[in-house]
Amino acid sequence: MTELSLREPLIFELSKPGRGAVTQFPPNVAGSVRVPENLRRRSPPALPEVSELQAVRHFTRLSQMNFSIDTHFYPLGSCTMKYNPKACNTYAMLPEFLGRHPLGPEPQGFLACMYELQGMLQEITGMQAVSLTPMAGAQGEFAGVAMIRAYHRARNDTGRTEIIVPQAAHGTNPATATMCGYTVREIPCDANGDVDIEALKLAVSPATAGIMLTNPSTLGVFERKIVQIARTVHEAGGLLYYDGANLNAILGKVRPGDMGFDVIHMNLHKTFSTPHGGGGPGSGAVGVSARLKAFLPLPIVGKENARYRWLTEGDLPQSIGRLSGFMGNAGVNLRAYIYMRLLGRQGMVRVAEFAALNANYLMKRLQAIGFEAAYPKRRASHEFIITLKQEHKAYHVSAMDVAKRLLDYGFHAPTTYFPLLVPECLLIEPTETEAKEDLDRFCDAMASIREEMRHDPEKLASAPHTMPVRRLDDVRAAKQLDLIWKGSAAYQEPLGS
Amino acid sequence: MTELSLREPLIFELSKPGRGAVTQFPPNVAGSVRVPENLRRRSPPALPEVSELQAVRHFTRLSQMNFSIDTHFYPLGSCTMKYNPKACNTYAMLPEFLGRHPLGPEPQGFLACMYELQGMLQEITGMQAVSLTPMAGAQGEFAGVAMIRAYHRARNDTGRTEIIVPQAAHGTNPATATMCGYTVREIPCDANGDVDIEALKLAVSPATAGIMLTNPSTLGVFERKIVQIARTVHEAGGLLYYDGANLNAILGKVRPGDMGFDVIHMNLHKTFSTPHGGGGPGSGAVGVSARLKAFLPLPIVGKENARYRWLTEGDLPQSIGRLSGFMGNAGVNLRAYIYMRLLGRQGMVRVAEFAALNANYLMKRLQAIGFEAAYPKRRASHEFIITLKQEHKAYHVSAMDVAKRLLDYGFHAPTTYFPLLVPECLLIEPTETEAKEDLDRFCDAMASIREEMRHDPEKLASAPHTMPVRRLDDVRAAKQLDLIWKGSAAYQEPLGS
Amino acid sequence: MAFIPHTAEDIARMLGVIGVNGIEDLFDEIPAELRAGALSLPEPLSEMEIGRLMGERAAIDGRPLNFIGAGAYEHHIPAPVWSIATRGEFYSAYTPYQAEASQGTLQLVYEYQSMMCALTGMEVSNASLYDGASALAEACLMAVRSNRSSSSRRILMPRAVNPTYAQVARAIAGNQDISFVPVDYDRFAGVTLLEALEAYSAQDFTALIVQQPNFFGSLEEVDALTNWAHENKILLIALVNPISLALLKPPAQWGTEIAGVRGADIVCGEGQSLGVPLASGGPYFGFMATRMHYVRQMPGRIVGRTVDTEGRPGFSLTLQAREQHIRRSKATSNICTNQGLMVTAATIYMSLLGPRGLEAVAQASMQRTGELISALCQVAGVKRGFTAPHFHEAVLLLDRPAAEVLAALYRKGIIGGLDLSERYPELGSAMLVCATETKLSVDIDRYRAALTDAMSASCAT
Amino acid sequence: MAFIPHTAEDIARMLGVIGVNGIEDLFDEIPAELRAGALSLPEPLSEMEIGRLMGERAAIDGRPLNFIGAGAYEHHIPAPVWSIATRGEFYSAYTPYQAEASQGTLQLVYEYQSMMCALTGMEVSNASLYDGASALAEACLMAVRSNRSSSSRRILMPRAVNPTYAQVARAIAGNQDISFVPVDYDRFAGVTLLEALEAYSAQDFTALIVQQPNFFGSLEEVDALTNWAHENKILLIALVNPISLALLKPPAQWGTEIAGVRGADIVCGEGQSLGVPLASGGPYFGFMATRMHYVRQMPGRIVGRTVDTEGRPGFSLTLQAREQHIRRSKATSNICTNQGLMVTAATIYMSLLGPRGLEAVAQASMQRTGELISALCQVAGVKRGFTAPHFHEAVLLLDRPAAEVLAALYRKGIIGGLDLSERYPELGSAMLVCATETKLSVDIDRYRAALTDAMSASCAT
Ligand SMILES: Cc1ncc(COP(=O)(O)O)c(C=O)c1O
Ligand SMILES: Cc1ncc(COP(=O)(O)O)c(C=O)c1O
Repeated sequence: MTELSLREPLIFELSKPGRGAVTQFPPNVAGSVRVPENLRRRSPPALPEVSELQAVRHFTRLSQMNFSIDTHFYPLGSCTMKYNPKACNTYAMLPEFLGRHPLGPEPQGFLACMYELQGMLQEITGMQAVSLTPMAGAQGEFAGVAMIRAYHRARNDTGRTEIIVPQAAHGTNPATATMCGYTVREIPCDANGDVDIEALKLAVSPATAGIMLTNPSTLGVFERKIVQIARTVHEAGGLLYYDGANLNAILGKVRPGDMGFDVIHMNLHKTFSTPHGGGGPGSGAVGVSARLKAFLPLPIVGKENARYRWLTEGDLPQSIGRLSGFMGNAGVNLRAYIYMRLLGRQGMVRVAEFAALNANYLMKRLQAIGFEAAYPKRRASHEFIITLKQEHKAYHVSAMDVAKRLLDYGFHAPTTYFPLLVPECLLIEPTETEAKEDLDRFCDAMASIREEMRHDPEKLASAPHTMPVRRLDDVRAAKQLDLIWKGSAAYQEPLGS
Repeated sequence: MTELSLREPLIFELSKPGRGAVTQFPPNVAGSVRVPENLRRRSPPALPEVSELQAVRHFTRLSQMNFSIDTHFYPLGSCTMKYNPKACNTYAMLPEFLGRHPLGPEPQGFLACMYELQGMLQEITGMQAVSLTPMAGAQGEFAGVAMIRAYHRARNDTGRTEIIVPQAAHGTNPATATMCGYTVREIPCDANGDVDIEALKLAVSPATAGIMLTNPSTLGVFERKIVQIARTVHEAGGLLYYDGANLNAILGKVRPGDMGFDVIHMNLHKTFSTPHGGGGPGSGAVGVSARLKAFLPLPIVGKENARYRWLTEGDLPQSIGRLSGFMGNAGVNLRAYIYMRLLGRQGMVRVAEFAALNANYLMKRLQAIGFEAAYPKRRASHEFIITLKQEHKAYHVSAMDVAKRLLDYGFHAPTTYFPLLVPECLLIEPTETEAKEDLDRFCDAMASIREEMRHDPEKLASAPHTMPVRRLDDVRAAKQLDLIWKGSAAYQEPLGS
Repeated sequence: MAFIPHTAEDIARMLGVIGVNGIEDLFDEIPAELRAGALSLPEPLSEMEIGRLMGERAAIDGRPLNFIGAGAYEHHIPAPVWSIATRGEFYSAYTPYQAEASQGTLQLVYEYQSMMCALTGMEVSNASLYDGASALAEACLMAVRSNRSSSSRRILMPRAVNPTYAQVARAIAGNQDISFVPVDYDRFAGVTLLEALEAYSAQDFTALIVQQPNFFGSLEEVDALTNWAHENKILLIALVNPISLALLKPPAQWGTEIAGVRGADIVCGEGQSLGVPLASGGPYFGFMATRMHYVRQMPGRIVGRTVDTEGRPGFSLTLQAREQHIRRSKATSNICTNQGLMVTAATIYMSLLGPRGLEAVAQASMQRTGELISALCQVAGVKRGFTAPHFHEAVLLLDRPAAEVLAALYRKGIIGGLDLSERYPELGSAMLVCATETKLSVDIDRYRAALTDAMSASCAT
Repeated sequence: MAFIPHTAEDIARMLGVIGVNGIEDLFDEIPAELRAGALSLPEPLSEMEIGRLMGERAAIDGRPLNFIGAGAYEHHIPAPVWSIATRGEFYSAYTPYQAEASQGTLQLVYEYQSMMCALTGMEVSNASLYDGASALAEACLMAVRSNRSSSSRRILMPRAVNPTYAQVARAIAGNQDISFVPVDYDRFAGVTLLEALEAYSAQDFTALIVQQPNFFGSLEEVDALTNWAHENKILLIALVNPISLALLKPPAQWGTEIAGVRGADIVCGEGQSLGVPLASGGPYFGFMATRMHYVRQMPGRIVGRTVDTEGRPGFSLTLQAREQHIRRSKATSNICTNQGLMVTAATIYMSLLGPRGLEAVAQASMQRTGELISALCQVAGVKRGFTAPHFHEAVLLLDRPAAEVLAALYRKGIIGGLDLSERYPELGSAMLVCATETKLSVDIDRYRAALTDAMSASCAT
């Protein structure tokens, strides 16, 4: 037996046959309905059998092993890890909202919120209509590109088989284009982070279905030639898709609709601060210009004679269809609605202002410490990139080493190795809800790590030192696959194959 | 800047003038009601000014520095740190319950719960009536002793000025007797933990108002001569007070009323598992035999014509009065009610059975490891005492050292140095909700610490090693009083004195 | 078995280690004749069933619109407060006896103490008492211990102090032969006038209690009352509402310096307003603060900042020699378990509101009450009870029996106020009404409309 | 400023460091002509106001008694589930990219994967997809990637599969030229008969989808269907309800061994039943499990157990080379954010219920539905739609228009079932009804009484 360590056994290791959180079991029901013999399960599934206290303790302890916004500064670029107001969760979890079956008669209270949310998102993006159906950013992208496809098809413009994507794009962009049956055509960016217009001009053709962009781009800078890009693509007959992951940077300052985009998805879990939940859920609402309105995914909330109702196939016969079993991540949308109402007109603009202030301040301070900004001549948007290629050469430390070492200092690491085209990069997004003091403390940590690079590089290479585990062997994880608990009966019982 | 440490600044250190969690501020109200100049506050109170995220992060991080039932085995003797079912909190916090003003028309739903709770507590204790008013065990004791006093007074039996208390009693017992205007007379226990009957016989007199006892006693053993004690005290004209802190040990096995007690307080936060909340709130419901019924503290819930109502002064003119501004810790009582309904008839008896099983098992195992039980010939009740007087002599380690070292192994320490009459003692109460594996792990830790005593006693003397702080200087804390944040304006502004 | 993790095999093994045949054997020291028979208790419910039952009970009580204050106030409670306070690490821990494993609670209490001192202006605060009423009782006991120049054990208790608090003080302190002498209030102004005290000048009293705002919601002339007390070597116990302190002069600054002393000697009150829900009356928490001079007379736990063996700052319970577990029959109080979780909530609440937010809450509450009073006084047969300025409640006089009017309002889902007729028969038909920042103009309009109906209806009866 | 911590002084200093005069300057790279004017959005609300607004909206919707299932089921959710899942450390963290600082989420997902494999009998599970419908669409795409012996891109989609799921599969997979061929159900039994498939034998299909229990709540003869698929070199996609798996044969054991393979190849479904509230339709989560053989074709995140540099076990995301952030246009799916928090809830739910609890839930739900069907079929004009045994829902045929009957029930606070007339016009007036363990006999009685009224009333109309 050794001292306290944060290691927690697997829940299966706490299990014993016959144990159980029995107050959670339903009371016995009289009656004798039985499953036919040939369809019955023969042996019980190897789920854990634990007491309620064991389960509560186990998962509470597990939770403590996570970094999170509620406990740590979390400047994960491209992810907008800002404060998730508790009110959003509290009021979205009112029993009437939680208890409502999605297929029951249309709940006017809930639909009122959704209808207003659609309207607010329209206003903010400058688009003509919004569907709240997509369940995360990537599904919003899917909806967007599927609408582009439906649009061209509806016009019998069937030769358009390519989607243009800048090199720096988020992985979901090319993956989405493929899912929609398109071929991806990558174009480069120039040294200042703008799209290489000449390359774009060469890339567009009658095969161009559209382009997927975000602005500010994933390089953390505002795409200055956006009007020209829009013109180029539109003239080629393509449509413009806006990846809304970076909307936080421009809320109230410039609207994708006004920049010429035809379709946009928003990451409500980023810009509108619904929680990231350890990986999800998100919500990827899509907004469209007038020409794509008819293709929006279903359902959408409409209002008629002071009653709200779901618009369905009958209302939008050209719709790209349904993307979820019901109506998307309703509860996430509810949280976004509450957040937006809390911010209101004034608060919404401040988001971009202070996100930009924090990012530019942090960039300047890190530069002063000696770090190299990837685009030093540019304003940072809500995020910016540091490249450690010098340090990599000089001290053989990697961006990953710095990321891991930051954990020891009590900071979640920035995004590493994305965008791929900047070597040894850290994409840093402080968000508007962090205080100057926290940015300063982060700078102190970075300065200290910089010292360590010179004097104690091993400290970085072997970081982290203070987490429940040391650096993990990812190669082994992928080579010697251990994906489920081996003691499980399901695993032991020979499978059919 | 150093690596991550669990140190968290004071909330005041996060404050900056002008910052604030403004969504929490009420909207402005038109109108001009003003406080007269001479009654106005001149400078704002030095409360912290922080953002909502700062507050959330600060208190979330602080919470992580606590051991608790939800995270650790917490065998704190005399405190019954068992699992607090989440359901109790969830359902006690329904908005209708939370929103109800205590002085509004009598809420029939809530009162139904309280009425039934009174009844269940009566049944379990074998008493004739119950008041839920006292707000913790000590206030329940106060109510009990005040009733004893009122009883004697009502009979014009005014010479009774003493309350008998066994040496081993909890501190609240003598303190309560004093608060009720009594003199305390202590009596010793014998070598087996029973009250010294001869001493009791010598102690009783016409001055005896009553005796305060718990059974099982704070020595962790059942007082076998309880019938004789009851007779002795009753014959002397005194009444018997039962300290219900140890009720967990005997639920459904033996009832205080049947043992001859006249009055009992219960610690609902112990036996009925309402949370301890980092120090409270509790609830100290009192039960009485028929002769004390008229003196119960107010209010009590009555039922008339299928309506529940508060019984007040008009109903119980001899009552000792009111002990709280409203009706005691209503929400705690609600949690106890839910807990009791979840357990029901069968569950209630099992509490005592498994509390006893766990305690006796743990005692035997620790004895096998080499620890000395204070009462080796006795059954443990729900708790038991280990004395380290041998180890203290042999290795110069104290009970406190072992307690602190246990923290390093991930266990909250047992109660130390109580009861005072057993030297270097640990009072260990595992409770019924802990699994055998956890008891075994605790034994492993104790065995390991035992090894350390021999081979590395310094490790114990300097424990804990893995907590956010090392051992704290309590002497300095009491000598150089630092009780509030010194930067506070209130502190800097010269006070009147 | 509900909440019991033991399997049949566990039980068998454990019994084996103990060396008994069955669990019953563990109870063999209990005399057979005492053994209980089967308990008559309801069958166990599953969580699903209790959830449904509680939902039904809650639905019976509903959510009326409430205008009672009288010691418990309905303020907005920020969502973070209880989502953090109910975290297991706060909710299911106990008194921080093991300081090193309880730094979270300890630091929080230290912050709480600092905040209460900031609000009251006092030098030290304890970690809570049960509630406002019992805190007043403890303050009386503490005053008796502290005032060395008095031996009377007599305390002046104005009638404008919450009458339930007066009852509680009597029930608790009365057992130690402390007596309370009532001081009348001015029928016109609704405050305790100096004139009413003059009669007691030069008598031996231990303490004078001043509630600000008083039970009627009126603002007392605290300077004059404090000075009078100190001139007569009487300790001043201030009973205050913490929200009001964002606007009102802190008790430490009441009066002028007399014989080297200024302001209240002991400050206490009900902390519920600070983020704790109404919840049918509890759990709330009492607070208490005093001068450093009296710290060893103060009941309740106190947290101090100190250092660990490596010199790092840390927190622990201190001055425990005042407490029952050390001092036993000579302790300052018998209190052990306090209201820790409520203090947790209050500390989070005060951190979120800060000085500006708290002032805005106080200001808005005062204004809403002003609006309410104006609105209701437009109803025929309703008028203000007193002339003194009020904070967030006030007395209204009705020309119909208050009980009838309130019953009519309740039928419309409104809890209109507290009927004062029993406690203050001299006022005739009177009720105490309150509005906080949670009452919007629509609510006040709704109340006024309902009251208009109720006043004419009860007229008809 | 809501959620913005900057003081005026902070702003000034930060602008100084940046070297600009004002915040506006930070946006000077945006072409002036693009700059947005003032937004037309509502004024900000305080938390108190939004709380009140949401309370009012929620009250409009009320709490009707619900008897719809159809893909989303009302089960009891243990109180610990969401009190733990909403802890900030779970709620406000993101995808565990930094494994060492995310062991809590990672270990939990590993446990989740193990539990889903225990339920389905499969070898590997991912960490969730968006919902059941999109999981089915992903399963179709995965089948096309996995079935090397088929080049048809044609998938057999029985009409007894949830029709919305079929729509979603078409909307998503359709873009990749995958087509779906419907397979009719037996009008009498309400299941997909082998006879309906025989027509397709020896044709090239990629996969056959089997939903168990099917959309009508009926139990399919899964062994025969699975064997038929495998005999025809068609992959079997099982669409299952996780609660039902506590009672029903796991998909890995469907059918017999054919050419070395037995059971479903891909298992997917909606996870909502496992502790996730109905909540107007989401967020829920989709699950997917498969054979180890196909693991590299599976979309979504996967957590693996590995060791750290000191050899201690730990968890991290693995096989990321399948995912969009590495493989980009060649990824198995575009999914990035998944439904992590729902998986957290489900893992806690499954831990609390365990094998026995989950079986009890399944059994009770099945029995309550049996009770419901018997009760409702006693009402004149109501009869059972199909003869096959059902799990926890079933089709009822009415001799009045279902829409009218359901509207009448709703006026009494009952959501009586799902009107099937649009989706399955051939059934006439039909509705799908469901009961779970949360529906007690009193509820069923209430429904029957209301239905009796509704059936006679709509008769009168
Ligand atoms: C730039 C960008 N686009 C798209 C996405 C995809 O959004 P989601 O993860 O919600 O699917 C992300 C999310 O990380 C992103 O950062
Ligand atoms: C034996 C005993 N009696 C009385 C009490 C006092 O109860 P409370 O802390 O609720 O006031 C305790 C609590 O620790 C106790 O253990």
